[in-house]
Amino acid sequence: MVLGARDLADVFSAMAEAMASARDHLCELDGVIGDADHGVTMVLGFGAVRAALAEADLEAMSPSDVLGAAARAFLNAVGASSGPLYATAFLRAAAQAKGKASLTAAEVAALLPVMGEGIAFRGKGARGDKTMLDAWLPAGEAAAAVLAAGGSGAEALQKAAIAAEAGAAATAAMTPRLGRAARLGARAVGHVDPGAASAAILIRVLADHPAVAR
Amino acid sequence: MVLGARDLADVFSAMAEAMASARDHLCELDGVIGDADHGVTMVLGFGAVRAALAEADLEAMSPSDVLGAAARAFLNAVGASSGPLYATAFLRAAAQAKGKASLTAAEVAALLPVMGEGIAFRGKGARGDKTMLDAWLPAGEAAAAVLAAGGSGAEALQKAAIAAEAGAAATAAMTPRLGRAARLGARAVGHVDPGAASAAILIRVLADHPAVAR
Amino acid sequence: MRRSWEETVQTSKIINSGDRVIEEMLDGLLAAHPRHLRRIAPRAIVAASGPRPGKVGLVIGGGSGHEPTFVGFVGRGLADAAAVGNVFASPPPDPILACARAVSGGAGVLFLYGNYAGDVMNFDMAAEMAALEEIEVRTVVTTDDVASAPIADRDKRRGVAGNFFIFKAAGAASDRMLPLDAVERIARHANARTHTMGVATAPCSLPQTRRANFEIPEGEMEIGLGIHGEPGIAKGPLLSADAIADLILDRILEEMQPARGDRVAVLVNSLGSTPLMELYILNRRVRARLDAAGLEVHATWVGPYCTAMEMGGASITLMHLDETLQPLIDHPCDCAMFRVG
Amino acid sequence: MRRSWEETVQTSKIINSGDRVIEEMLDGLLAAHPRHLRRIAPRAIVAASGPRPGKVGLVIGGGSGHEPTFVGFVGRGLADAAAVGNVFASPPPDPILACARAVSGGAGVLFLYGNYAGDVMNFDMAAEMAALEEIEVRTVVTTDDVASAPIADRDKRRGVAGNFFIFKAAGAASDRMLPLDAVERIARHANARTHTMGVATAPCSLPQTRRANFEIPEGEMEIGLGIHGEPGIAKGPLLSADAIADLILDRILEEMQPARGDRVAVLVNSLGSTPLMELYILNRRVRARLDAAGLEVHATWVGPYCTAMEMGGASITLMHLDETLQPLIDHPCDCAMFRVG
Ligand SMILES: Nc1ncnc2c1ncn2[C@@H]1O[C@H](COP(=O)(O)OP(=O)(O)O)[C@@H](O)[C@H]1O
Ligand SMILES: Nc1ncnc2c1ncn2[C@@H]1O[C@H](COP(=O)(O)OP(=O)(O)O)[C@@H](O)[C@H]1O
Ligand SMILES: [Mg+2]
Ligand SMILES: [Mg+2]
Ligand SMILES: [Mg+2]
Ligand SMILES: [Mg+2]
Repeated sequence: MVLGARDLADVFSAMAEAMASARDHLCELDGVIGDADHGVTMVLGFGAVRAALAEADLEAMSPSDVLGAAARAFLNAVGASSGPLYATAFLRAAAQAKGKASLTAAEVAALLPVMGEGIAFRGKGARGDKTMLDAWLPAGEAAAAVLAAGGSGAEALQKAAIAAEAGAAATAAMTPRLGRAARLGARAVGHVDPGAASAAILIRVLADHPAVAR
Repeated sequence: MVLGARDLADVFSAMAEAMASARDHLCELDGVIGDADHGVTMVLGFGAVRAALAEADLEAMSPSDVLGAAARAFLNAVGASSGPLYATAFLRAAAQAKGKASLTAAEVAALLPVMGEGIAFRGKGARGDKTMLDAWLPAGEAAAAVLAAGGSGAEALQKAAIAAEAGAAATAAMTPRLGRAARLGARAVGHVDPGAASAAILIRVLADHPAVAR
Repeated sequence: MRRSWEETVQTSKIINSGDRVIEEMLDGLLAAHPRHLRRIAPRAIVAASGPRPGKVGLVIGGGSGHEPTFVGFVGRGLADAAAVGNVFASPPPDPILACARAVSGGAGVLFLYGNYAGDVMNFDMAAEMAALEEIEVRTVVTTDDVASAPIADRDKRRGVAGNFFIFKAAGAASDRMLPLDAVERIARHANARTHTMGVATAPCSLPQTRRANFEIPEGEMEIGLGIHGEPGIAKGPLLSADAIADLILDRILEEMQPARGDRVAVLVNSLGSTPLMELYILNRRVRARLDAAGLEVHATWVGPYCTAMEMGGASITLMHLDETLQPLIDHPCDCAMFRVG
Repeated sequence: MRRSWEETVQTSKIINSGDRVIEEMLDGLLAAHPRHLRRIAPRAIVAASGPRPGKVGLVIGGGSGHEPTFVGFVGRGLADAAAVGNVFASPPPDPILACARAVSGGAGVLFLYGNYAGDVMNFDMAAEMAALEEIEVRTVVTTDDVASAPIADRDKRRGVAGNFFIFKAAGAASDRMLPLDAVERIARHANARTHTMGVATAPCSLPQTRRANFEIPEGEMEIGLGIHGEPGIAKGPLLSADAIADLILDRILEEMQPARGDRVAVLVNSLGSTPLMELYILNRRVRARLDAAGLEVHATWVGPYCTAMEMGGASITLMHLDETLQPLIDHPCDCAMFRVG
């Protein structure tokens, strides 16, 4: 029921696979309101994380080390908007996990609000801007609520995934205020934000991963 | 039964209309084995001839003058391959018609071999090269044969039109030796030469024109 | 109705692998222009003329796919370095930092790039890292695209083909050894006086997906699009060249509010596949309109200066010249893909 | 299966009327480049630097749609004048003659243009007319396209992007005040040592019809095409950039038979819509192949130098340099769309 460095690396690897499967779908979403590259960027980023972790000496690493390595690999592979946003999220998670040899599912769930805050800090965004924050922030709140009510880590993550999915779906109705889509204004209404869609997939991968669900 | 300057101008005007109707078809043919512009070029050329003759004082002009004016207008409007070829054909016809105030249908039919020779001279071509000569040369021969056998001018022109149409159709089987299509070699086989196709249309317009058929 | 990607054909690109296009492009770039360019890191290109002590270093950069922007504008008299991102994606902080280090001549470094969320975040992170190394960095983002936000939100606008003039002015200022304050001020001033708007007639596609990133139905165009194959602000029927020039100039001149006798520099830019013939046809009308407005056209550039790979369409940029900007636009520069003087 | 035109969509062009594109393009061209170009007749463009007494006049020209070829190569150190035809159609004799008159400085005039039936007929008629006016005219036709006929029929080949190098060499020779004999000889020599081959990935369309002039099915390309949207010599599967470079270089090097240590100049040319990114990826392989063959790359140009409007595809040209040609390629020139030195 606890996650070590290797488990975290497995989660990242599963995320890389999920992004590869969703690549064209995410690009298509981005094509409607952005520049059609979001799937490519996410594949590149998580692919780089997987590659970096495959080369790393996981035995000698803490979960925090893995998150830090992921941040650097992601950032340098992609740049773009997602690079700094996810790198900041991973770095904030790494800071929170600092000093722990492994994480419980509850501790993993507690990373979600921190990651969302990191994204909001880096991108100066908020809920309702029609960005990935509309998946990350509800996910973080849902996880925190379950944990505060004494629920399990696994349950917190499941609720987070559901909240992220609902949040992503809700972006369709929003008028964008940040990122490329902001210039489209009302023309973007009716379309799901690609960054929110990919965030919901990532959180779902985490919640359903055997390492936390078992 | 005789053609004056105005009748010849009417024939050119009818040719311009025929080229306008055939424009896209000729471009399509040229698209297969050349650069897709033959219809545009012919419309431009005959349009310029029509415009020049519309401005000219036809009362003061001989058939030869009309043919000379057509040559200059055509050449300067189009350049291309067709420009020098048709300009030379019209100039040769003008030379043959020199000194006559009007032309009989037989005299008009007798221009065809001369025009074909002009085209062959200018383009250094021959029958079987898969060019407009494969319409013009058979047309000229057919007209000459009818006239030599004592047939009427109208009949000579009808036979010429039929020979031009057959000649144009026969270019499909030929391997090109001149013009842009020559570089395609065997790839051009199976496709009618656009210049031969337009030539057959022009000769048909002439043969069926009320000024010679009446 | 938008068709899904499965129903569309893949575009034809002359590449080896969608994942290697940037590295391979840079290999070919360096092979072609050894007298102009040097590569100091996988994604960092600097001018072969090198940094000069006491000169402000000018670092530009952004996503790839806009060539000759940005790498083509690195050279003596213009930018000192360009950081190179993936297609339509900001470079990460590392190559930006490598550029800053390489061009720092002790007089500070100016980061100058188009206003996109990704670029701002990555360049800002690089600026923070440079500060730790005692390199003074200032930042100016370009916001010349009048279609991308109302004038009241000028600083939310994106930077597009007008980069060309803004980079040129800042590069000339730094080549004249002006101090960092002045180069920064000039870059802001150049940006404030540069206005661009464009239309698109055909989409582009990413090398990795090779799918058209939007559809433009026959007889329509996108109005006010960016340089990443983003859809425009609006769709409309495909207008004539003159009507397109009018549409754009009406908007630009209304904002620019020039006085009769003022001078402008003109850029008629291809987004990629729109050929020179069409650009010159646009320029004909641009010139007639500027003449009618009593403006003097000081210089005109026509061609593919800021592209979105093979996207079809064009943009028109006017820089409203003054005594500061005109000599900077005329100042000589010698880049791999652009020269003046 | 070829679809008929009725079944295909019309292409989007930024024009006013298909029938006015040439005049309007030239209006916009002259408005953009007053320091470089002058128009002496509706379809005749001469260098603003004017003819020089005793200098051989160099007249180039051909159909439009290849911009920057031909008008972009008029200027000091390169061509003195260009006669402008309709799209993909030779100019008629009149503008060619007007050019010959305008650039004649008493030392004779060289007509230099690509080998197409139409151009040969029109330029020959103009040469005959010029002779009547006591202007001595020599003619050299370019035949650099190795794909268009076997080597035994070299003089049947067409002239394509290699014009760039051949015009450059002849223009430099005339700028150095060499006599007509020498300029003619150098043009022939330059042509003999220049080899080009291209592939197409997308068709183009005429402004008057706006119909794609051929179809390239998904995943295929045309090999050995010309610069008029003519179909190629063969069709084949769309290859990788490296395989395309190899296909072309194998053919060119086999003909060129260079010795190790020989020098070449390289042109990687876009036919229109193929962006710089893809050209540089091609150049990467070109360079690797030339390095492997022990050849020294003296200079490389990459970009849209000889186009077929918006056609997709690229060509590669090698000029096999020698002591005569190398200084001529390096010789300065200053044209509206091209500069050296
Ligand atoms: N300032 C921001 N804060 C949070 N998310 C943002 C911000 N800007 C953009 N995004 C997210 O990034 C996504 C686009 O990412 P991507 O396509 O990879 O980058 P780019 O916009 O550089 O092409 C958007 O869908 C949005 O969710
Ligand atoms: N040397 C020649 N002699 C006779 N006809 C020729 C010659 N060269 C080309 N043609 C004719 O010209 C036609 C093409 O004309 P057009 O498309 O108007 O000119 P271009 O080839 O300059 O595009 C060909 O179909 C062929 O019939
Ligand atoms: Mg994107
Ligand atoms: Mg043709
Ligand atoms: Mg992007
Ligand atoms: Mg033609």
